[in-house]
Amino acid sequence: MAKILSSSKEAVRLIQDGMTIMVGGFGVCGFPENLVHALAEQGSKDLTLISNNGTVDGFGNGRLIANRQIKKLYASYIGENKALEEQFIKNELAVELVPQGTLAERIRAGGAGIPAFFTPTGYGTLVAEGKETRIYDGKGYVLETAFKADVSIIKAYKADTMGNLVYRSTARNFNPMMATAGKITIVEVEEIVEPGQLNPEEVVTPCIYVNYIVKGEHYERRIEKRTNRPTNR
Amino acid sequence: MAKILSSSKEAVRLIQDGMTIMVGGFGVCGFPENLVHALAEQGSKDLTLISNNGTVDGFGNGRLIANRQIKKLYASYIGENKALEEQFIKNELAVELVPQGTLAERIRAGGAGIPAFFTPTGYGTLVAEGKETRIYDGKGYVLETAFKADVSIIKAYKADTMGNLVYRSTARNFNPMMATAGKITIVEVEEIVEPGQLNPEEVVTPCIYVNYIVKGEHYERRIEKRTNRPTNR
Amino acid sequence: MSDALKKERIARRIAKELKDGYFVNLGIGIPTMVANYLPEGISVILQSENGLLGIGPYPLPGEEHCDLINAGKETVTAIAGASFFSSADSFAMIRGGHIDATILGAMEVSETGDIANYLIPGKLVKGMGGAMDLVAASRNVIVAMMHTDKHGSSKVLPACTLPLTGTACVKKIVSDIAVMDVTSEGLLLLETAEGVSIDDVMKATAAKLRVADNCREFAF
Amino acid sequence: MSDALKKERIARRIAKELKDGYFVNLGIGIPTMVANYLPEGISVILQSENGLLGIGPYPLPGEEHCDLINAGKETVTAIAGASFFSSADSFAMIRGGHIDATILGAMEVSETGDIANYLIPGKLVKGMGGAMDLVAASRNVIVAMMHTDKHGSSKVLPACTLPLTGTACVKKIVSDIAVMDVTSEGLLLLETAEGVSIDDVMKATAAKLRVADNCREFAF
Repeated sequence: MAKILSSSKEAVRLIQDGMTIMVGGFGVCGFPENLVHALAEQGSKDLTLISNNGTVDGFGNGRLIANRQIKKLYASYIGENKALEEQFIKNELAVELVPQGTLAERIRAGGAGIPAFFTPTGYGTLVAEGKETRIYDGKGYVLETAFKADVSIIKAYKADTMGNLVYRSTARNFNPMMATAGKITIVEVEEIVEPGQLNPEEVVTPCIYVNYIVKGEHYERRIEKRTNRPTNR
Repeated sequence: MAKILSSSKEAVRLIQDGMTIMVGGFGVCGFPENLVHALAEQGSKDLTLISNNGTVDGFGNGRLIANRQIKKLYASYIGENKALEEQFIKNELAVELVPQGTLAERIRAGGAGIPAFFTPTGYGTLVAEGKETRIYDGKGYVLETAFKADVSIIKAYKADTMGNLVYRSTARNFNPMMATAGKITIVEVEEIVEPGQLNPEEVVTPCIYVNYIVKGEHYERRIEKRTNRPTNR
Repeated sequence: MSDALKKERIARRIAKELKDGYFVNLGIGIPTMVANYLPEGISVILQSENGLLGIGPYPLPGEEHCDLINAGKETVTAIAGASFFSSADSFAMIRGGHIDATILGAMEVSETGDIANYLIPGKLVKGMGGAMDLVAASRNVIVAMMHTDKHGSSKVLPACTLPLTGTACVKKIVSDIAVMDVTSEGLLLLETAEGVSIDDVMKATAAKLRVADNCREFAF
Repeated sequence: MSDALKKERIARRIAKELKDGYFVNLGIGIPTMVANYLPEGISVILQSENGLLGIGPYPLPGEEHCDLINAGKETVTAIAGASFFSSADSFAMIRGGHIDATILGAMEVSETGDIANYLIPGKLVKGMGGAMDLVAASRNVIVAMMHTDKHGSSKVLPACTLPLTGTACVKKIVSDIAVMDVTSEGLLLLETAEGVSIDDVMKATAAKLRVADNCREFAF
């Protein structure tokens, strides 16, 4: 059963130097900004970070990177973050680029008790270097192993007090898999409701995966690329 | 985009002798009874059937088995069906018992482009015989391969006309994975609604996986084990 | 003592193994009964491998629904805070080690924690259902069974004779006469039933059995 | 002709490759524009790999929501009949071969259908995002790109020089001057842009290029 904590600051005390953490979000969308910014403030060091993006300078993972709290990053995309790109090119930060689908599946595998699986993604590319490959039905596949974390930090839209979670729109992204792959999973949400207030058909993350819940202190609702259609169309 | 067919009889014409089919359901729960009974009437032969259960005598897969339409069955549980148990013990029907979680994961893998994966299930048992095994972190795992079907026959609660599906309670079971693993997927539903009437957060099977929809002609709503608590408690 | 009463006592004893807030998967038969005997103040969340977390009590007559069943195919209800999911998601949960305790029956258990409970070649063929996944992945597999079969033969063996459901996975055995832990040095007798001596248990057990220093009698 | 116009023409030409009811994943840049040029009567369903099937038009000003974006991180809307899902489910859909067409940009394409579009060692490091999964699994990968780079060098090569995104996966290349199929015998020139001769295309192409018997000029 999940425990509700009073602040992001209290929650991130669970994170110790040298831990492997997963952080949800696709860019700044569905990103646990309160928890990660509290972690940046706490200053924990030598972290291994598994997260889809480097996010942007000055926000989210960008703060952890600027603080040099991360010793190794696994991500699929690190554009939009100059500090990160520079640290990587200069070999100051170890970055392993993982294809997005492989990243998602490796995290799912970690939570689902699957230590390794074959995927077609990256066969014949740098991603496959040093990895076992195999041909099935004439097509090449790469053996990829599971990802697990000491602590997973995720963002959901609502939680009930037991820890069941629902997400909103494309803010779901990596959060549900990361919830399953952390030894400890901490979620920040916009709203906490009573058990029974979430439709059991709609629950995306069952409470078994959630250890701690925090109601996020502040949501910036940042948008990376505001795009509109013309009003008169 | 899914096509709505007028009857179960019309739908099962897509199934030809010798095909591999998947049939959803956990026992008689969430079972595509209209389609399977139409298939029993159509009499297609030499089918390979992938389904969690043999179901019961005289109903569902039980009819296909009694008709001797099945040459090979992959299932996790074949109790509750005397004809099947007898045919199996007498070697008249080839049955491969697959652990339920492995069955579910092999079907998911088939739909998800994963040709093979390691699982701890069945390590050191008959299930692992003839299969590759490997040790990860001191624990034994078995390499299992994906299942695919020529046609998947599933049951959902509601579809919209595009083919998006929602299920009800534990009638979800194997249906969502089977929807993804069929070259052709046929779903029978209790209700068909317009696009937009299903909440996009709640859709369990996106329309990309559904080829044909039938509104089931008749639902028996059979219960295998009716259990109640006393009224005065 | 009747078999029904013996089974009830097994269920009562196992209930004491469960801690508040545990997520538990209960097998068919005696394990299902465990939910009825939880100590005061202990509440657990029951998982059903067909796709439900948060099994509630059996429904009142007339309230059953064909779409809401447990893995034993009995009609059930769902508690407030329950969730439904697919079999793939359910076994991801199980295989991923998220269940705190799995309680299931057995035909045979070995002194190394092997379990056989799904197949008697040429005789009984029902299939393993979800049992193989449950024993392969749960951190805490507890077997609930009668100590001997109907012919009086021990079901606790040096090695299983039937096809295995899983190897080295059982952590504890609770029978009608004893509570035993599976340790790296073999079986350890922790408790004997009321009115059953250590010697009685030894005689009824084909496997090698060490006796814990603090082995005590208890009421199931 | 301006680059903007050339890019629009590429998008217009690719739009003709899409059939009614197709499920399509559009990459960032020119591919995103393809949706604007679908022929009359053709409607496709757009997948966004961050977890949306059924992308709608961009929102009206004030109607954007930070939680509803496409894979290019632009604010979008969802059509009636859309569905949201996790990244694992999204890439299960992609890797499982359920997408009818994937359209994406490239830095280089080889005559055997290899593609490079994510990394210039020591210079440009953004990462592959979902591109490696998309090209590895889609049955129908169409590249939308300018035929030559800003220095006038061919981006259609005998072999890629940059780290690969995928091998032998591109089925068709639509550039500002040509439409080429990747066949088992290499590249086949199917169409040239209005005002561009076969010879012009040959000169701009470093890869070996066979000319289809019925190669024709077309308006993009």
